[in-house]
Amino acid sequence: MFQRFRHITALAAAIAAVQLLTAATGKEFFLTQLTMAGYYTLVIIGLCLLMGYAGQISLGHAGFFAIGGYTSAVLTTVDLSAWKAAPAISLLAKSGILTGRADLYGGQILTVHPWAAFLCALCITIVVAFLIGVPVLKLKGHYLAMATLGFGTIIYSVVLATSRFGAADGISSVPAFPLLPGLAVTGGSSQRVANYYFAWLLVTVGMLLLINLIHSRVGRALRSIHGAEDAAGAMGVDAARYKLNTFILSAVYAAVAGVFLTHYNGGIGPSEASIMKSVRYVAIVAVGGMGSLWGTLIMSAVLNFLSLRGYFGTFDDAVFGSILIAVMLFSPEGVLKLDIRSLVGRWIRTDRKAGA
Amino acid sequence: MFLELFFQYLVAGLTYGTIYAVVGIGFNIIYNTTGIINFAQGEFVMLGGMTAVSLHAFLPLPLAIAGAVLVTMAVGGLIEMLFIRWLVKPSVLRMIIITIGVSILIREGALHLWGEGIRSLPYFTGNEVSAIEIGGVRVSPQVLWALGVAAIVVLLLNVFFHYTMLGREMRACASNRDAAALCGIPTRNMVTLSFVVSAGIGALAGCVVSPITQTQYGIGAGLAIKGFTVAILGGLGNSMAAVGAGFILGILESFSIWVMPTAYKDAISITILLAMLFARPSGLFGNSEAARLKEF
Amino acid sequence: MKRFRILAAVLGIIAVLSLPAFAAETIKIGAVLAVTGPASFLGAPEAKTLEMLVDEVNAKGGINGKKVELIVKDTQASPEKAVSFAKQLIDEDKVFAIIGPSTSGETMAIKNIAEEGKTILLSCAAAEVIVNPVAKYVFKVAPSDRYAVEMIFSQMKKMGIAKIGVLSSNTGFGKAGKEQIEKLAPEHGIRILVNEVYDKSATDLTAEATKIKAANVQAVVNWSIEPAQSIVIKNIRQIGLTIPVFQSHGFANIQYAKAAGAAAEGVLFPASRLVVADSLPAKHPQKAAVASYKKAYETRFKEDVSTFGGHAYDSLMILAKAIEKAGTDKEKVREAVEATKGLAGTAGVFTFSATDHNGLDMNAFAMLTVRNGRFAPAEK
Amino acid sequence: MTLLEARSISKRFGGLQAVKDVSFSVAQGSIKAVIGPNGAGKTTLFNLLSGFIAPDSGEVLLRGMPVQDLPSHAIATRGLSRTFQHIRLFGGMSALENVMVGRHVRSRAGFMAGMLNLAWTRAEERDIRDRALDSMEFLGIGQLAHANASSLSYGQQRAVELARSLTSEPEILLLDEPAAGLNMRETADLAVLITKIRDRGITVLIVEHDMSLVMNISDEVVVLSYGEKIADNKPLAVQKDPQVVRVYLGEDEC
Repeated sequence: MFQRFRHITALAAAIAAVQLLTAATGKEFFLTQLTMAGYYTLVIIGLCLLMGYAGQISLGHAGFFAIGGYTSAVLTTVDLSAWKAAPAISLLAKSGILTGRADLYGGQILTVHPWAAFLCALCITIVVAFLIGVPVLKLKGHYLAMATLGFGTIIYSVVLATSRFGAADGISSVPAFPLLPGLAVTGGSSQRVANYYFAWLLVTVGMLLLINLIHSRVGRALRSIHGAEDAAGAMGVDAARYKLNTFILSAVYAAVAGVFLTHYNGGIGPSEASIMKSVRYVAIVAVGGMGSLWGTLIMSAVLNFLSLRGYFGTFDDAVFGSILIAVMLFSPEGVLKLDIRSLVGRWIRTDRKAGA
Repeated sequence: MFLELFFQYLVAGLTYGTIYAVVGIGFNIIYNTTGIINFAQGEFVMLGGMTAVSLHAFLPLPLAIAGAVLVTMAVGGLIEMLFIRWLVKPSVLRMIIITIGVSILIREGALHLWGEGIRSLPYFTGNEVSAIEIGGVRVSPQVLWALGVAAIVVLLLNVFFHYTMLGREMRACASNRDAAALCGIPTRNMVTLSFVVSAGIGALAGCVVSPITQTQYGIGAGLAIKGFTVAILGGLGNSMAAVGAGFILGILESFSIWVMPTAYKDAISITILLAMLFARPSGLFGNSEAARLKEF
Repeated sequence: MKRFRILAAVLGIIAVLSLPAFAAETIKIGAVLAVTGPASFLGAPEAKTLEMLVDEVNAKGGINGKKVELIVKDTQASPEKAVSFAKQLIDEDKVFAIIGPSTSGETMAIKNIAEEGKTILLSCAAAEVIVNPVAKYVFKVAPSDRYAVEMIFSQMKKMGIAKIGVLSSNTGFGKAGKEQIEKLAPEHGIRILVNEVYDKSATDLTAEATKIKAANVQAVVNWSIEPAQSIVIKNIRQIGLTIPVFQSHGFANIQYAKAAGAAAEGVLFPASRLVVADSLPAKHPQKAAVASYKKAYETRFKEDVSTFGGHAYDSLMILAKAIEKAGTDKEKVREAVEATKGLAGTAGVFTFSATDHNGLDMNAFAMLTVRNGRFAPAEK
Repeated sequence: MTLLEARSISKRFGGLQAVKDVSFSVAQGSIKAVIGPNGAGKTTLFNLLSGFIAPDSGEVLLRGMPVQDLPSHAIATRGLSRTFQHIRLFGGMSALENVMVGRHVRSRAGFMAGMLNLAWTRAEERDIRDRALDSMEFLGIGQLAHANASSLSYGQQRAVELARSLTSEPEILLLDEPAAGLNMRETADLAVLITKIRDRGITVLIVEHDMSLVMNISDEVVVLSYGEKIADNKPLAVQKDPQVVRVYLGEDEC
């Protein structure tokens, strides 16, 4: 109980410390990539709950990210001013659901307000996750992997085929997302620090909710399903419903991240929906340790940050693949479980033997 | 005209289907002995094609293909020995993640070795424009080559797994590794062997489809997804079923192009596939009891 | 002991790498390119070209005596990475200008960022929307698809073609071309009977070809930059279609013609003069630029030039000329780029203005065909 | 009053008729035993009653309500709890957590409440913990609360499993061969324990293939042979039933 809050407090402190450190060393630009990494981390901790605690794999989670991002992007960029006269549109405009703004070239356009778009994106995600989850979660093992992969492929190819979604170009010129007066989710450098804190606030809150959840009655039920599904059933745990709810919850995490990252980047492209992205999410969960939210959080922050900074140049994928293999070979429970001392010890011993 | 079109689309579907099927078979071989899906299977196809093209620069075609198959088999065996062999009771997920990592490494290695350019082997018979015409329906001879090779491979595999000692031992490994080990079967070698065999089949597939699909360093991932799809749809572990499922997927795609915009081809075919999977959760030709035994 | 030495060496390398580069008197130029990943056909030659050019420029003593420092970032064709890198280059590395991105989607994703960061962006992607409407700092050096399409349509008029089928790949390149074809076809009295988009990684396109065959069109236009464009002409010929096939300027890479072999014979496509550099008349304005780039690239990388590498060449040349003229004040250089007139590059002769940030016209293209496995001018 | 009733239920697996036309009822507050030699269909019968498999025909009534088509978790919610012949504890959880899962049916915190960790959820959580500890104390395994479930001995695991079921305060408890693997002394303790559980107001239905445990404590005994019911009576009467005697003498128990 207290440990929970200690961890969360430590996370909050670490977030603040990183910001202060970047400010002190004049590296505040790092916050841009750290912010983006924060949103991807939100997706990944949601997926960690699904994989590590409900024991269900999803190779289609980029699809949910894309549903969130694209819904918000479309609704906040499609200009409705041509229909201003229509009663329905003017009613929506009066109620504040629609909002007018100037576009990049000085024209005045009328679009859905980002908050309304956000709610819309959440609703769509929940409905889609429900409709997909009911049949998909009946499958097991490789068949489940295949079905979720199929879902991801469908979202990807729909996004890529539909001109409303910008086809291969994606959607750009997505406006800022107003949070509070003077605070908005946007890529502008003046809001860099605020956006960093907002992204990681979302992660912290998301983490707190998940940690509460896994220590609650539901979390116990999820772990019992993982341990012995039939016995869990005999104890009254409705495995199908719990899996479905977890699936929806993790989809919502992905969609929320999708919405905010899209506003932060000012756009979204089909690569966010691609299968490789989904595979990356799953791989980071595995590297972080399947049942370890903290390990996953750390690995996600580190790997995404490094990748977004382009540290590995054209070897980005190769480095990622090597890390995957190395962690799975030497520390299959995730990096946090890596027993460094024994590894180093073994290394030194073999060294001595070789020297002798 | 309608009938002619129908058959032309059917031929197109068979072409797609053959490509998917030959990749799908490779998945099944490793699955059959280890119970894992090797996501680097698509990379074996790419490696086979690329190596054959490189060897063809100074070797006649049949030798180049044989050489490419051998090289890829060696790579397959090496991968198993480096990354899989010494793991003690690895979980299925762990193995899957490792194979994903390996597939990324092979792909990146190929990029830095061969560059991003495209290559292809020459058509085994005829050239880029030749086709065999049957009643107004035209089909490239290379498609027949691919079909023939797929048929022979499936046949040989069936013979191998059911009528040879080695094949039976590999199957014993698949159904119960501990029991197989108790019976004195060197299970570790069997796993290596399955990687070697499936790498070889992947490479052969890569050579025979190379004139049709062309070969580039990144081709593996897309093929692997399709191959995985048909292996699952057919029912894991059954090579014949994978071929059947490959044709179903190919024909679905082809006919979806006939009636719908091509851009939605994948969305349509995968939707139908998922519907089939929901109706028969253990694959079209699979056995539900057997499927239940093989879970994560 | 030996391990210690290795460790020390590794630490030393890391320390050297993390030292700030000699900041004094260099001109930093950023490049955001899809070097690997699905658009590596564009990004890889672009990156190689820039690398080569910067070496060349620096060997000659740099621009106005200042060395050029190139920072290449590989986006793998992902807009989100392009965004991250663009911000990094502008805010952090304080680059003078950015070359790239390779694809339209990525360019559109960072158009605002360049604009707000007041940094010159010289995009190598083709889509019209990049420069229309005009953004102050955003230029593009790839010829607009509009001119390629118009060239194809005027050729069709000569050949008496009025009904066509259109195929394109699901990439930014394919999409931009398709949109121009759809827009311009009515003006040229051309009807599109089939209009299909295929997957960029398609491995066989017989069904698409069959759809074209069933529609009884007089010609096919295919718009893509991927290997699929070789596959599609093979499949068209294999099912017995003999109608003329037009390709986009994305076909101007000899490896595609080689991959299609006999099926490539007679394919018509608009292309920059770069690909027929050898057969250009000596007095052609582009001759010098085109021939020297082709020679340098092919000797250094042992592979054929492509027009995409040429775009990178053009962007750096335009930038270098502007810096030579205006010095190292970003604002003045921007104006100098905008004032570029009659600069012969690989893609054509550039003449920018405040309303035209592309600077090319239909003259950028010549109609080419494939004859005996080689690119050759199509007879007029 | 009848708490649980089976009405001519049958189940066939391929060629094997595992349970054939079996009917019986369990009175509230009683201990009833189902016995029979190996392969008589006892475990199948249990799986049918607890919703793990659905009968081909026939009805299962729990307090007069048909439940044969309900999934196991729904039946558990209606007050039926069971243990397993092969112990099914949740690996990776402590013994206490295992027992706390037993309280699932009598608590209500869902996803939202769990994530927000509201005051009432915390109170409920404390209550679950207290009751789980109570059950463990009742079975004399309180000291094992924080041990990892999979590190316990066989007998301790059995006890944890039983505690898990008891924590749900079931109306009826189904015990699947609880004496398997126990020595005579432990079996005797178990007999006492089962009576104590009954005295708490929990109806007990127990499966055994060994008559000795059940004869002393059961109010009624059902005997199965090859899937069919051959006797259903007081223990003494069953022991004298010639058909039962024949079945048991004819079988060689290991």
